[in-house]
Amino acid sequence: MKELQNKAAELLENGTVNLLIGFCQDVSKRPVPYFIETAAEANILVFNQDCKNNLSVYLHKKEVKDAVKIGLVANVATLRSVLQLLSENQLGSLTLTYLTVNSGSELVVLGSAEELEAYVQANFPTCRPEDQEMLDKLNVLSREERWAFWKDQLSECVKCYACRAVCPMCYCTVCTTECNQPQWIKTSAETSGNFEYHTMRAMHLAGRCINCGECGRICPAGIPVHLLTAQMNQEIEKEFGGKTGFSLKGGYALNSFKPGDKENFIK
Amino acid sequence: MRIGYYPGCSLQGSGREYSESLLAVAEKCGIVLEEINDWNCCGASAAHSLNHDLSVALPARTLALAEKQGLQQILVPCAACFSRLATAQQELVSSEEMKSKIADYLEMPVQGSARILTVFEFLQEHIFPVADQYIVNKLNHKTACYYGCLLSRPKDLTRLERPEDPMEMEAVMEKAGATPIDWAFKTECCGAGLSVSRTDIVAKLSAKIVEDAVSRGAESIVVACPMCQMNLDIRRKEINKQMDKGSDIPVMFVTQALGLSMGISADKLGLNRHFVSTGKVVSCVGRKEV
Amino acid sequence: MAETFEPKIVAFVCNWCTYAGADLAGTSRTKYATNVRIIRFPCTGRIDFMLLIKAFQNGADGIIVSGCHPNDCHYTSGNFHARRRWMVFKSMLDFIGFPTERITFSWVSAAEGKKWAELVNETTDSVRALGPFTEYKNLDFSQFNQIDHEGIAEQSR
Amino acid sequence: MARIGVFICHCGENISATVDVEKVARLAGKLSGVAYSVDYKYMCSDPGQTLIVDAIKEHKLTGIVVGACSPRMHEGTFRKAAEKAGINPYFCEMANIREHCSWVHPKSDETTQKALDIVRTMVEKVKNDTALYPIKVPITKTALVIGGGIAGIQAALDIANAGHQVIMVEKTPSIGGHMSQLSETFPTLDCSQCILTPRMVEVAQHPNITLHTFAEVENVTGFIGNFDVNIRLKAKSVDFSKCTGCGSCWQKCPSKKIPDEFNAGMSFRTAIYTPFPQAVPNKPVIDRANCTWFTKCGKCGICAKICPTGAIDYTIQDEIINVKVGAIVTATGFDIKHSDFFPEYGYGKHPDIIDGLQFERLASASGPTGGEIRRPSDGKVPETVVFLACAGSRDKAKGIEYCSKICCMYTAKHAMLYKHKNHHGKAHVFYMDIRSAGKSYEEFVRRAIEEDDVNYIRGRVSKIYEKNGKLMVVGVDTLLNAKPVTIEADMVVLATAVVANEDAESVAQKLHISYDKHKFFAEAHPKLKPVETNTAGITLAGACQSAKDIPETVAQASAAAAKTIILFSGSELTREPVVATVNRSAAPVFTTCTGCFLCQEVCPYQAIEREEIRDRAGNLLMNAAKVNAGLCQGCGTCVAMCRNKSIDLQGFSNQQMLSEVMGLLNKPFE
Repeated sequence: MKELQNKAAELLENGTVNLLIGFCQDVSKRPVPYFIETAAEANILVFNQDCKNNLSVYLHKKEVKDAVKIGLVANVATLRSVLQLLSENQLGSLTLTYLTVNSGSELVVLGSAEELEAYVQANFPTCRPEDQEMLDKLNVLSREERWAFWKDQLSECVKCYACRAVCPMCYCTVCTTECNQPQWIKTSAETSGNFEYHTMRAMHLAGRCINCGECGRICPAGIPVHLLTAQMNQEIEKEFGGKTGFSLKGGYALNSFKPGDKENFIK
Repeated sequence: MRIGYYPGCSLQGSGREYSESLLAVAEKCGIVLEEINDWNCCGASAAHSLNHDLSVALPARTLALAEKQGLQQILVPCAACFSRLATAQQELVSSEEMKSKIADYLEMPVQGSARILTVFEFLQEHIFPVADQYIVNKLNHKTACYYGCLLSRPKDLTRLERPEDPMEMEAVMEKAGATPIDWAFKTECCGAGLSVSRTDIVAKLSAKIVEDAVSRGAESIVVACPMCQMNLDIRRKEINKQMDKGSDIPVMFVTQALGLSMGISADKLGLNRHFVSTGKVVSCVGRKEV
Repeated sequence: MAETFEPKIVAFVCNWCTYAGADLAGTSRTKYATNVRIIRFPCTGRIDFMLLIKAFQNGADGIIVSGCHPNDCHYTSGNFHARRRWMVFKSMLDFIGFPTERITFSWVSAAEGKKWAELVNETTDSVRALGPFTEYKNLDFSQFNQIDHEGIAEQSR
Repeated sequence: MARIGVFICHCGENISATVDVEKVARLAGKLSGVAYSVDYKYMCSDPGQTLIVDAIKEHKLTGIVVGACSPRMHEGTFRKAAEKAGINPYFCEMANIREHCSWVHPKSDETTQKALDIVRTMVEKVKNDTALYPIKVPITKTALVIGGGIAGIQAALDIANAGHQVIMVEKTPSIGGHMSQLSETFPTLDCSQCILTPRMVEVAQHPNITLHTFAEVENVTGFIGNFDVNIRLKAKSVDFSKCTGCGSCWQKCPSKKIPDEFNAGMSFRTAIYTPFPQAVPNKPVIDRANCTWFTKCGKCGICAKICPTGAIDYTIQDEIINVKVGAIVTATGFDIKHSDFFPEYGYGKHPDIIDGLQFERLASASGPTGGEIRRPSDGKVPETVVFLACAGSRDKAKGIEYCSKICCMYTAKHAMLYKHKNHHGKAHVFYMDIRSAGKSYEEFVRRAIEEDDVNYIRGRVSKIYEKNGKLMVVGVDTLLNAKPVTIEADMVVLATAVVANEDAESVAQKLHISYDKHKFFAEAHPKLKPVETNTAGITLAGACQSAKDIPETVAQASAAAAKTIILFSGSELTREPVVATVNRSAAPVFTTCTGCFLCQEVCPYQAIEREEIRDRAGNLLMNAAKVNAGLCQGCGTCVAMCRNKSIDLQGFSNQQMLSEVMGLLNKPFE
């Protein structure tokens, strides 16, 4: 902890970063995102298992972008999303420094995209066990049961778009949900419209989502929306290979193809 | 891996030595062949020209028994038997309707799932890997590998790498230390189909084969089909009549040759049973390079 | 009721192969079911999965998506990209329990008028057998569901 | 407010026979936005079109739907009509109620209902149509001809003679192709080289033709009128500007045992060589794979020593040049199967079982035997020669179902040439059918049979084996009560199948043209566009498209040239405005494109570019995608790729497609 704070202070001191995005604890000792601009504030930084937020989402905000040189306290999931974003030509205008804590609970500082890539690939996570458990549960259900499950789940959705707001991959300045020429997505939160929205969201994230699970965690209705993309990623990896948030080159499954791709489902 | 064994009638009659030598070689290499209990005639030569269902049902019964015995692969050395079993299997797997129809005839379930091995596949997959440690003699002599029709046709069944000019038997003979010659009648017909009714034709056809082999300096003809062996061996008198000058070139089974190279006694390999003496070949054992 | 049910089938096809194939079916007077309505796209690569959802939402009982065979694409690779997109879209729908048997993906070349007719007939029959597609429409009037997936949902909270 | 006109065509009886056209017109008139609707017997006829034009003017229509045949049939016709009436042609849509309705369904209410649905769908589309204007693209009036065989030569000369620049690329050291290997040509038996070499020289000397031999196309980008081509000039190791082609180098070259491609491997050539005496250009190149200087690093070097002009330069490297061309003629030719392809004929073991090209060389005065038919094994003159037509061709088991087309004729020619040279020799031909369709082709074959008494046997050959010095050809005569026949031959000539070049596939991929399962290049339409490919601006000539004889090849080459010349006849080319566009809007938004550029990968035409959006001070604000309308072919794959619909496709816009779906389903089908 101290180590992290010192490093943060140092980076702000010597101007390596102008802004550092990390965690501090609120009154109830819950870790919450915290932005610091001066070395002085560094001593309230914390980083532990509970620091789940994917802070990379803030990197899209204009106010943040303006700082240009940014430090990011990040877990592997967050680092993966940064990697994915870089492969999608985002964050180009920023110089980023990453502070993370490795499995041996030592502080690791990554100064370049290449270092980032190397670290992520060395510490690449597997699907979160709790998600895997859920997926397995759902996949053994009958088609009708799955439908019923999602129907019940999605009927709870109020289209607050928190899942979108929290997702680092949902960086479109204008989302299709806001298109009204034509109106692709029903504005009202009725279940059929919710299906539209969530199918679309899952399709847009399939092969790009880095499975940080934030969308599911944040959902006020407690809908496990993150499972949709988790499932998609597994399908895609199975069929086409390639991992999301794994390399700077990207390798998005849906904008590439192999002549021999599976087509047994096509008449 | 258990290997089922279907000898068929020839290997108990005219082609006994094929079976004997095969089993001897297998034994030598520590491989157990499980004969299929209560196997029956494969229906070769007659059934398929009389009644289609029967031609499938006969081999199918054997397949069903093998399945009952829990065998995933069956070795069928006789070329004719192989052809019938493989054909039947194809019919079964390609049509559910046929499957149930046959099952009714047999009054027992049949899948046709077991893998049917040709003698070459058996030797390559099971004997070759261990063979070298048992091969003690070089069978130094020039030999003509003769396949005939049923081992080479139809190509989808027999699965030879180059059906027009197969090399599988050559591979075996080279292991045995012999020198296979390049000749032209590898896959010609010996006339087996007429071996009872029109021996004159058999003699003509077989004569061509023997003639070409001899003219290219072969000292033995090697076969893997009991019918071929019988025709070229038993009918040699008639055959010789068809050739300007006769020949006493011995005709042996590929397994006998392999057996010799493994130092198995000629008698145990049934080499004493041939009409044309196999003495020449036996004496090749350990002879110096040709 | 069921026997009088005539499914509404929307076909999303590419201009160069399947649309032309359907034209061929016409010029060669090949008869087929009247249930299909064709929407013409330049290429299967252009077909947006959102349109399929919209079609179902607005009352389609079945959908045909069809274009050029691999290597025949007028634009060389549109159908290859489409193929991947369909594959992902299909497993996506499978996962949410959507009855994907109501979508038929196919390659129909400009020369396959006959295949087009057969495709339409087969799809019409199979969708007719499936009956009207009410699941989606009913979504908005969903009563609470019997199966206990609350438990499963709980896990994720 | 849209004022749409609906025009329902009877197409004589073609539509009205099964569709109640009056009803469709009547009900269509009730659709919202439809201001006028009418049915008429022949909409595409002059009066029909006039009816449309007048209606548009009279009823101030903003768009029209023509319920008639397939847009692939008459869209152009009616769009012209719309234009004539003063509205933008892209406000005209076709409702295909013939091919997709009246012709495929019986007369019934359903059929009429379907027609109405189709019309309504298109009405919805028209409501969302926008005015589009053709895209003008400048044309580079230079043609690239790939391949220097007779096809390439013909096309190049035609284009060049029309006054346009031509760049010819030939991968071997000389142009001439397979035709230069032929002895005499059917059906006139005139010497191939005598008629070809003047053309070769003409190419070399033509002021409008730039010839690159020993060169290959590296890659092709761009589009019709504006192709950008990289050509690899393989290292010749000889400075052509100095070389006089005196030939002392190849006379002295010590590595003399290299199989001669030109003589189909029946003689040898040196490492520094010209393929044949009349080669164009007649200057040698070094075959580095076989030259001791390169294989044994720096040994030998004799040619450099003796070259009087010091033209030999071992240090020359491959060079890539870039050229801009407006059109490409693909004339890459063909290959044949060789005797080693036939297990039943001994896997090419026997030197005296040869293929057609080898026989051509034996029969050619410039060949290894000076035109005497002598068999390769021992140089003896064969007394009996057996010719096998359809060696591989028309044989499913060999994976070659098609007919190679030229074999029947050249086999007759071969038998004839053999007989002319050896009057006492015996020539037998095994054949399946004799396909001699062509001007005075049948007569030619009859001549072989009747005058030169070539023995034609209708049947196949099952095997050929060698027996005491003879080739035993075992076949069957299916005509004389199907007797098996065995012919003792001294030489056998296989008329082996014509196949695509080994590198055909990679060439096709470089050019972005499609090809069939046998790797022959695919024409855009089997009947109506036999020389065009599906890639605009690229045409096909000769056997790279399918097996062809010389006259056919020359005809197609001239056709390809004509297509190219037509393209070059205008200063610019107008293209359909069906292209993708990335939205732009006022500051501070500029565009909804996020610049993820995931769309760039899917574009088959590299049409998507990066645009840097900057403020007045020139500071970079964002990167956004931008579509090059010249390159875009309008497939729309990028549109479906774009997550937030920042790219749209003119003519098939999101708004249009969605309203079609809605229009179809909102009140449909009943």
